[in-house]
Amino acid sequence: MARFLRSPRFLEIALPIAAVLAAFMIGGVLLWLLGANPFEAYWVLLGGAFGSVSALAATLTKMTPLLLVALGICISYRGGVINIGGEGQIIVGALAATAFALWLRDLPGWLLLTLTLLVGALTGAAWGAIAGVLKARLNVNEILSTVMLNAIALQLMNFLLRGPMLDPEQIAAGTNIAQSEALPRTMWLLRLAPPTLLHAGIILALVLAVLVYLLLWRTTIGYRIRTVGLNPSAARYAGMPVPFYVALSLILGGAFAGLAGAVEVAGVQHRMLEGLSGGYGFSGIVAALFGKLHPLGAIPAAFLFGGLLVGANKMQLTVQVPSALITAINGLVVMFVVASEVYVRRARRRTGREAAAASLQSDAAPVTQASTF
Amino acid sequence: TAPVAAPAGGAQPAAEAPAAADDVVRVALLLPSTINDIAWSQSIYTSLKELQAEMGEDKLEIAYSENMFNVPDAAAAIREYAANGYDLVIAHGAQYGDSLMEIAPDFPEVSFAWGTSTRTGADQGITNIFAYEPRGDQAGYVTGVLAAKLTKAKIIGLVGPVDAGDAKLHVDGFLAGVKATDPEVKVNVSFTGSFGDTALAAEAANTHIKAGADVLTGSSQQVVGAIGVAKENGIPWIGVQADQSTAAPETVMASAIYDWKQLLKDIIAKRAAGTLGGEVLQLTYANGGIRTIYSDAAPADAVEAAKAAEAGLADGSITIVAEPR
Amino acid sequence: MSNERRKINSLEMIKITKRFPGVLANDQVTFDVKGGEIHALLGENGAGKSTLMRQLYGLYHPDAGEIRIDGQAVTIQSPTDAIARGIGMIHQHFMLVDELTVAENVALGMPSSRGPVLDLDRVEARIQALSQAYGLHVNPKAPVWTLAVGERQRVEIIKALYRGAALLILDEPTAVLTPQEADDLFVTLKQMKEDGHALIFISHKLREVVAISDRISVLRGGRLVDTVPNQGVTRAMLARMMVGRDVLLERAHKALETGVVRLALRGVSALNVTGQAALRNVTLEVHAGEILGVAGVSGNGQRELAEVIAGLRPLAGGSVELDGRNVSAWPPGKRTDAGLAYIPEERMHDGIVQEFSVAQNLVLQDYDHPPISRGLFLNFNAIAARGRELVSAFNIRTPSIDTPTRSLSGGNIQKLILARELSRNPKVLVAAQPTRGVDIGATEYIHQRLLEQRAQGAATLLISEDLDEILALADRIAVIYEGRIMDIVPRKQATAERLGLLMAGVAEKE
Amino acid sequence: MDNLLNTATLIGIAHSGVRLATPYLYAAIGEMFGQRSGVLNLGVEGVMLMGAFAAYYGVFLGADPWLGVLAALLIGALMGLLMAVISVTMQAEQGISGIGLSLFGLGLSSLLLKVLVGSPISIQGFPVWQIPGLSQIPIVGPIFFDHDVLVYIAYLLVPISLFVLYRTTFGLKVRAVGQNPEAADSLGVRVNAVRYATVILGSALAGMAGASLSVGLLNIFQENMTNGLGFIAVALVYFGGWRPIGVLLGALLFSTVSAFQLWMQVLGAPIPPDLAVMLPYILTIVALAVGVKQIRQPAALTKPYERGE
Ligand SMILES: Nc1ncnc2c1ncn2[C@@H]1O[C@H](COP(=O)(O)OP(=O)(O)OP(=O)(O)O)[C@@H](O)[C@H]1O
Ligand SMILES: Nc1ncnc2c1ncn2[C@@H]1O[C@H](COP(=O)(O)OP(=O)(O)OP(=O)(O)O)[C@@H](O)[C@H]1O
Ligand SMILES: [Mg+2]
Ligand SMILES: [Mg+2]
Repeated sequence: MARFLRSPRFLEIALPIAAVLAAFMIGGVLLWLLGANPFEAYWVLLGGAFGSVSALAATLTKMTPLLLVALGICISYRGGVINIGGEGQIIVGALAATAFALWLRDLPGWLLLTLTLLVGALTGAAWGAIAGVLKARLNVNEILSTVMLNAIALQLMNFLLRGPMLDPEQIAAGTNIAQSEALPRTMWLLRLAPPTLLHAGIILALVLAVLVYLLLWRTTIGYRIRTVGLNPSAARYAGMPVPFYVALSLILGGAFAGLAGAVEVAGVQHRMLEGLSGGYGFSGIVAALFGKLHPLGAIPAAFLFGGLLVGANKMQLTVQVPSALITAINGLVVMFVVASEVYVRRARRRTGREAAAASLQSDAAPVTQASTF
Repeated sequence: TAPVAAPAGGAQPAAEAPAAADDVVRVALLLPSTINDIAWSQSIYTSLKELQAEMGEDKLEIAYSENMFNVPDAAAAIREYAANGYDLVIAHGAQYGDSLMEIAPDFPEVSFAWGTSTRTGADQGITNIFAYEPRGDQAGYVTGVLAAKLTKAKIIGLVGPVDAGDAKLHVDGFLAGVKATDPEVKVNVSFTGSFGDTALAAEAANTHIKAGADVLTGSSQQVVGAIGVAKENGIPWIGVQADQSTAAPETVMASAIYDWKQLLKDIIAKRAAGTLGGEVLQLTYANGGIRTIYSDAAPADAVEAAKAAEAGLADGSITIVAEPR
Repeated sequence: MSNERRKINSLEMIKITKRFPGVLANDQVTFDVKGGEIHALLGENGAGKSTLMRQLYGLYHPDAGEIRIDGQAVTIQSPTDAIARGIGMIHQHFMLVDELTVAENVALGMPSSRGPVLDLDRVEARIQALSQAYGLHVNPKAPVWTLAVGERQRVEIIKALYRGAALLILDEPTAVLTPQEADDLFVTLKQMKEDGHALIFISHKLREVVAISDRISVLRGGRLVDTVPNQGVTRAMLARMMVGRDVLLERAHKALETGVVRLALRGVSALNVTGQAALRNVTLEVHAGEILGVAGVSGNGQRELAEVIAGLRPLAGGSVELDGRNVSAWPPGKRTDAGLAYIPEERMHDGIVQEFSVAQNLVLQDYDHPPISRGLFLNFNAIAARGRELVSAFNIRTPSIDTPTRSLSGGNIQKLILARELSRNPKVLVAAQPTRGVDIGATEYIHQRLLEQRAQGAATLLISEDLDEILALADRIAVIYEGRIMDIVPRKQATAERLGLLMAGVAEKE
Repeated sequence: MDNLLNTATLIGIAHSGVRLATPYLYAAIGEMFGQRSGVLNLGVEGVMLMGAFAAYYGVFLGADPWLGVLAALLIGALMGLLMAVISVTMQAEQGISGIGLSLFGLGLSSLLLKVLVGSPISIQGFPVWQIPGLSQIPIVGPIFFDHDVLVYIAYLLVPISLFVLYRTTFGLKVRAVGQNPEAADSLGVRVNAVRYATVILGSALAGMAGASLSVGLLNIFQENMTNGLGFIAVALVYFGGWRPIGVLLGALLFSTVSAFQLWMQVLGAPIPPDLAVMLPYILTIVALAVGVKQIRQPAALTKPYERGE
């Protein structure tokens, strides 16, 4: 039993939960200081995230862009680049998707939808490619370029939504709210559980998670990406064009973020407007890392993190605490969860060594059957 | 103690059963920024609080969700409030319109309101949405008149967030007001590109001052930075939306504030009379939705001119024509 | 800062046991060293030599056993403790900060005469003094990354001496040195011994051990086999103690018929990373069934030579031909496909991906060819099959083919690379320092494989700074100096002296 | 538009640039120390906000601005301690723990503002102090010597950090630990202690960056008033190649271009304001891509250190 409690498999699940609880405890003190009942608040949070069909639907809706961004982050990180340009890539993806869908609004819905999502992904990819090429060709650090590109995308959005893409209705009404015209209904993503906002994008995201897994671990492209990420000089030695794969990692990361933007447009907002990126560019990184940078791990991670965000809103609404408190608690959760990982790693290293040693000593079967890596 | 399944009532009105006592009006607010942004969100929250003080805590219950810049989150909250027995759900931002149109039909007993817009959804057969629109151009016009009177250098600096929405309306009105008062006066306009870049707003104010401006104005929450700079340089500031004199009483000459109290009262009254929506309401000088608060330090002649403009806008003798920029 | 050297008359380690999870790295090892003595420590890769020494230096702590200095039991908590007790250590991998200058590396962690402010002038002066006293020539102002390997070694020794070390542990100090550099080091070591220093010397090179040590201890599988005085021991005896069986130290080298030219360099020049000329007009031919050894002092263009052939470094002039085809413009992958294999010098850095499993690393060159992949998709069964096959064919000691390669010993990692490269039956093999840091058992094995490959008709370019290795394996020996081929000597006519002169840049006069 | 090139305008731009660079300098130099020792702290933004609030609130309560600065330094150091525990001791992935710290600081500072102050109210921070004599020098005077005292200190920080980094035993340890922690460890340098020191120092400076806004440039605090400034500061460390002078040049470039675009707008240049706002970001990337010599990052950056026992 004690052995089980120290096993990485158990800790892997138990520790993040313990970390969340610890963060909640500190948050609870803050809640209490603000005159709210922490138990009630967290109960509401939990219920708001997972407690009913509509709660689950809201969580899944939020999970969709998180998962999409996280998939891109998985690829980027595996390729050895730190993509913090998700926000910008979401924005340009959504902008281009919107412009495209409005331009060809008379196409049949399914075709328009498909093309629109593609355009979103391609534009995100192009935005990622700027950072990618700058890094691959001119060795410009991607942290710097993606931070700057986020700001540039934001201003691009301001410019387009205020001028060229401004909703004619807004002009007519003289209100000039910075948002685009609504997309044709024919191309909206299917709503899965009306009246909730849950839409077919979640299915797309889940399918893509599996595809990204296959890409990274079952194809030669993925093998190259991971080799370049782990050891560029070995990759060069193995004949891989390292700069290309560095750029590709950022391009694919951008493609997924851009797709997330397009999916938000086609599934949720049905138009482009400010605030669409919703911080997913950053929370997607968190989700990806929660999921251990594994596309399949990103699924539960995005689900949990999405639930946390949804439940937190519900908590604000019900308990009437300032939104800032919830931001602070989220920050604590993120910090505590990553901090707790060290114990999982240590446990894994310990058992790994034990297993290695045991099998070396027995010497009976120097080679095992297992073949997954 | 174990977590309680059903949140206790008392201080937390939101979770109570839908069937509330008849004479209690329950209002929920959805705000894109915070209740202390000293601009857009604060202005309506303050008005609602004032109304509550007027009507009594037991007659008006308030709940709010702030920082709802993400529309789906706001939509979820709107639905939640409606389902929880709120009589009136106010979505204080134009971006929430589509969500509202979708949600409102599911809750025919509940009134919704949103701004800034003129769309009530009546054309789609929706009857329980009020649309409201503060005439930011009127606020801009009056402050423009005041600023034109105040400036000696004949240069005014305007620090805007982005050139869109309410902020754009304000700028258009401001320019018209200045031009009507003194065509010689030049208005330098700059935008920081966001609502929250306090540091850049401050530097914009500095730049305006360097470029010769001796009166400053601007809108959105970031202007606190600019107000600080105005104060430091002893240059008068003119505020809009909320009462910005709280930030620096000696610097802020006037604030053209949005007073939502009357509008809220109107909506509540209409609702009591059985009209759940379908009307467009405006905040104007005529209906007291916009008021200007003048500082004692403001020169009398300037205040007089501004007040004349107020009156003109109120009685319709002044109409604002926005010029292309 | 105490400049005086402490004195250590004797240091004893008694029944030291150190266990890593699942590994008994040291099992009741008893070992001692005296002032004015050089005590050599021998053993295969993984025998526990470094572990034993790291406990002496406070990097690890013994699970059981005792350390005594001059009869006094001590506990050594940390390197700081060890330094304070007069113990210095030169690690198997250099412990230098490349970006810092020599003086800064030496001053690191030492109190300064000016309190919190560095006093590098003073440090430099003392370095000069130490250099003079022990023949350790190095420029204190030079950044370490500009230094050659031998110089870095000297910096390590200066670092220890500067800290007043009375006992110096040298963990494989010669693994990366040329014979000349090693000889220089031995002069220094002997001088230190005369001065009363206690020295512990770890090496895989039996010749060196026999040449300079007073006593020799051998570890095997974490246990002490024996400690013997240097009188009358032979290399064969030591080898048997280490491995537990007889080891073939000299290999029969049959002359073979050589075939066509498989690899040719014609007038090749290339730049190094700093943009200076590293290869100047190099012309070489390697025939099928031949091993061409490239001898030279480290840093004379060997790395660039290997890299231009592998396609990892652009040519500044000339051409490279594989099997008669000019491949100068080909990327590395294409050359590999054309039958080139390359065992890189920096095996951990270039040769493998440490985080990958053994099986994954075994397909690092073949991953995009059938049967390892079909189209875009990797074939896992084929990868596993290849892994199992090579692990057993090349006797790679690993718990499983799924083990992260990082956790293998250096010798086994080298075997892995060898397995991957040789399994393709290359037409041309470039092997750079293939046995550096590898124990004699594994060295024997690698040599045997290289000769097998030669017998099968491969053209091999063997780049090595170990003259013994070159003399044992090569058919012809090219000597490289400052990027030029000084001469190419048939093995029959090659002597250590003749090669040594060429390596020093002295051209022969007829 | 034609007066964009007259002397007064150019002086104005330079003056604005010098002042705007202040928070970047504090934050980026602090961050540089952390990165030099191997710790990437992406939480600068949150630390700045907490520092800004602490200083603001101190002065709001009637304290001297200097006490406010002290409060900012302390709060910054405390946040740094938190970051160090998580990323050095617990070896958490540094990028993500930094994002967590950012969120935490953003939330907590806004919460404190709301609970303790309500709506923002301006305070009397540091006044502009024209340095007697120096500010009289033509051109140079109005550009460099017409600021509040926190601006001057920010620039003093550049030579000070040069000295600390290259001329002290502490700086030597920092450089060694960031490049080769194993080597430093083998010489008895306490790697994690050095990292704690730099992260705490760096965060204290980030706190001061916040103070330079709230009690220096702006005299007020507002929710999320840094608005991404902290992330720019991190980017500037990369731009500056982990060197004080490089960071200084990066901060000046970025802020001067910001100032330039503000002037363009004010003077009515026919460019959409949104596009003008992009300028500094674009130019920073371009400058790094074409002009600035690339320097390798500290080899151990983002890699936690643990002895191999
Ligand atoms: N930090 C560690 N954790 C776990 N196992 C270790 C560690 N260090 C060494 N070992 C194991 O202890 C054993 C002895 O290793 P050590 O490094 O002492 O060998 P060595 O004799 O120095 O070998 P080489 O000649 O290759 O340097 C090996 O099995 C090794 O894998
Ligand atoms: N610490 C340093 N400071 C400044 N420049 C350096 C430093 N280290 C290396 N360089 C520069 O970078 C060049 C490349 O160094 P190095 O050989 O370590 O590269 P590398 O990428 O590791 O290549 P390889 O894979 O061949 O080892 C050096 O020759 C030098 O010009
Ligand atoms: Mg060893
Ligand atoms: Mg190298």
